[in-house]
Amino acid sequence: MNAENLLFMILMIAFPFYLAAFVLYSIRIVKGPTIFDSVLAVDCLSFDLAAFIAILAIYFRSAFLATSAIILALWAFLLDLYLAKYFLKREVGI
Amino acid sequence: MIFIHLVILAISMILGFVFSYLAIMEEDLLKAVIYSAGQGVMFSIAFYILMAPDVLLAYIAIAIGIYTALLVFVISKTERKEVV
Amino acid sequence: MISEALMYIGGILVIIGGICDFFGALGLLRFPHFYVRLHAATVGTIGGAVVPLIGAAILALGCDFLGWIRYPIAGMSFITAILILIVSPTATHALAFAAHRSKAIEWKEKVCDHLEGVKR
Amino acid sequence: MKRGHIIALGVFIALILLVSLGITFVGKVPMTTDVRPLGLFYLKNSYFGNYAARSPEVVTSILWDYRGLDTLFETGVFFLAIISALALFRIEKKEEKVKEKGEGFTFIVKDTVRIISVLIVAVSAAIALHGHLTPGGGFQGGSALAVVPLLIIVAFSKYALEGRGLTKDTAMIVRSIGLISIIILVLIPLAAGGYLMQNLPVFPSHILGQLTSGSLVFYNLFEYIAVGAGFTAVFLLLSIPEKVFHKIIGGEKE
Amino acid sequence: MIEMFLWALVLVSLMATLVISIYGIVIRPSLIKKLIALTILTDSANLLAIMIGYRLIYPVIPPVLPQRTQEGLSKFIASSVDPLPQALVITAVVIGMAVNVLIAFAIIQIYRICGTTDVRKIAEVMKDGKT
Repeated sequence: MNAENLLFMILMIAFPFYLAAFVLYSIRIVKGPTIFDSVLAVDCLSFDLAAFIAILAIYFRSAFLATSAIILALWAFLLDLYLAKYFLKREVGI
Repeated sequence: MIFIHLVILAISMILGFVFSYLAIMEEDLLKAVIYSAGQGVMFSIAFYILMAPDVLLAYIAIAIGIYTALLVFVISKTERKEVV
Repeated sequence: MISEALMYIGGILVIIGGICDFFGALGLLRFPHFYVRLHAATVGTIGGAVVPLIGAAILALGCDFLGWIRYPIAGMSFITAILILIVSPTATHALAFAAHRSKAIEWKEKVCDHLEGVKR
Repeated sequence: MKRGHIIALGVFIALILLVSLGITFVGKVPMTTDVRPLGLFYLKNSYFGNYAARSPEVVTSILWDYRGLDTLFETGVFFLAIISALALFRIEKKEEKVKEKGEGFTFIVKDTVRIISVLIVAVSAAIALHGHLTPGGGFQGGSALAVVPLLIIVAFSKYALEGRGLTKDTAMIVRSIGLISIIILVLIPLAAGGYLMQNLPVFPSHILGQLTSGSLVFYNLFEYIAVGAGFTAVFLLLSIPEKVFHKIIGGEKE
Repeated sequence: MIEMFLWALVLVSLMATLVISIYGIVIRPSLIKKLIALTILTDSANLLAIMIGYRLIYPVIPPVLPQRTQEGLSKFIASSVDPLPQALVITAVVIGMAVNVLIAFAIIQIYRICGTTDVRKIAEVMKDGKT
């Protein structure tokens, strides 16, 4: 078995798990009885998407696409902090 | 081989439609903001598959970072519920 | 030889990450309330994002047919893994702190509130 | 989430599936496999050729060379929007100096933000300054830089940022410096005998052996500064607590 | 055939997103909800513009030249997507954000004057001349 077929096989085993996990996280975002559940699910979705982007960059064979992962991992953090601060103080700037 | 691209694209677009429907129909505005962030995540997968890394870098920072922060500011200064 | 071994190790890590991701999502969907769901979220982020990112770095290093672009992909993946390792616990901490203080989660108190008198 | 929403969503998704099935079997979907001639011209001429911008990044070379005037006026629209937003929130009286520091968040979040904000500045500078080689550029880097003051506002407080000297006026001054530098860069080729926003023969394509693609790197740098400072000014103004505004506007009680 | 079905599914769901966001802008009463719907409309319009430039071939790469040689150039032209819509969309994203900031400031100012963000109540307050 040559290397490209091995890579293709590994990725074909891994992709359905990731896509199913995205759908399940989306169901939790939609269902979430409180806002905190939804935010937690958005958080997990973004971090896992960062991992998925890095793996897809190997599949697409393009180095320029891998930069987005680092940005996505940094930015999902901001949403959590803002919602938490809103619930803590009701006024974000203090 | 293009099949895999199209499957990921179709899943992300349908989930994006679900999130945007809920963001527009939800009465609690804070939940609507979170659904809007979810829609931003889904559309960013679509931008990634459509091979637009330049747009993706701007879109992630705007739609997930700055935009939700702006809406939380606005909601904390005005009101949270929408009366239909 | 070395590159093949790197590919096997990276592939196994990526598949383990996918499985962790799936079960973390399942736990997030099935657990009863928010404080229990935080555990599933840990499985989903640390097991489902950090492990496959390190696996992707090793896998990219092993792929000889990619040419020079395997080094930037590996570096980006590794930096992202370290970053998620720092950021994700902080985010869940902030959410749990805010949920506890604002008393937004309804659940039956089993023992007592140890954080009652703790100053910030 | 109510029951009605679930039923409506199911109906909508079923409708989408049916319509796309119908389109597949009855009609025809445009599935392009080639590039349009204009796009092909940009792809061919971005790095090689007589009309080249000497940049391997085609999008940035379109953005600041081939369609530079377009982007220049878009930047003008951006600054008009920011200026009118600031004018809506204009405060006549001086905002009284607040001595209190503001509590902020817990110390775990504070420490993480201390590490992460340095990292974000580095990442955004890398995105903006490598905009002519890899994906990225002034707009992307600037909108990434604007997240740093947002993180500091939420983890510490607005007063921690203003105590260090980054007030609204400072951000406005930095933004104006970026804008004026862009205008000077637009006008330099006129003095050298070219036309407006000319790129290559006027600016050198290599500086110290590094590929800088003429004026693209300078445009990216100043756009980065300007966009980041503009968003910072807006969010500093937005994070003033509402109580202060009620005191200033005239004691309306609500 | 199945590829055409998936591509049609993508396009139709994008159109459905456009329609539902126009519904949100026109019908929903709250101003903040109108702002959220406006961003969804902007995003889906941008995505449609990007989709016009996409090519349905397998080795498809972003419009960044990988190797700076002549062979690299011919390989690049054979498999790169159209760069022109992307260049137009980048400015549209950032400008749309700036305009949204302006709208948000206007909403806060309207709330300070009228005490509500509901469009019908704002009309009543304006008619009574309480301000």
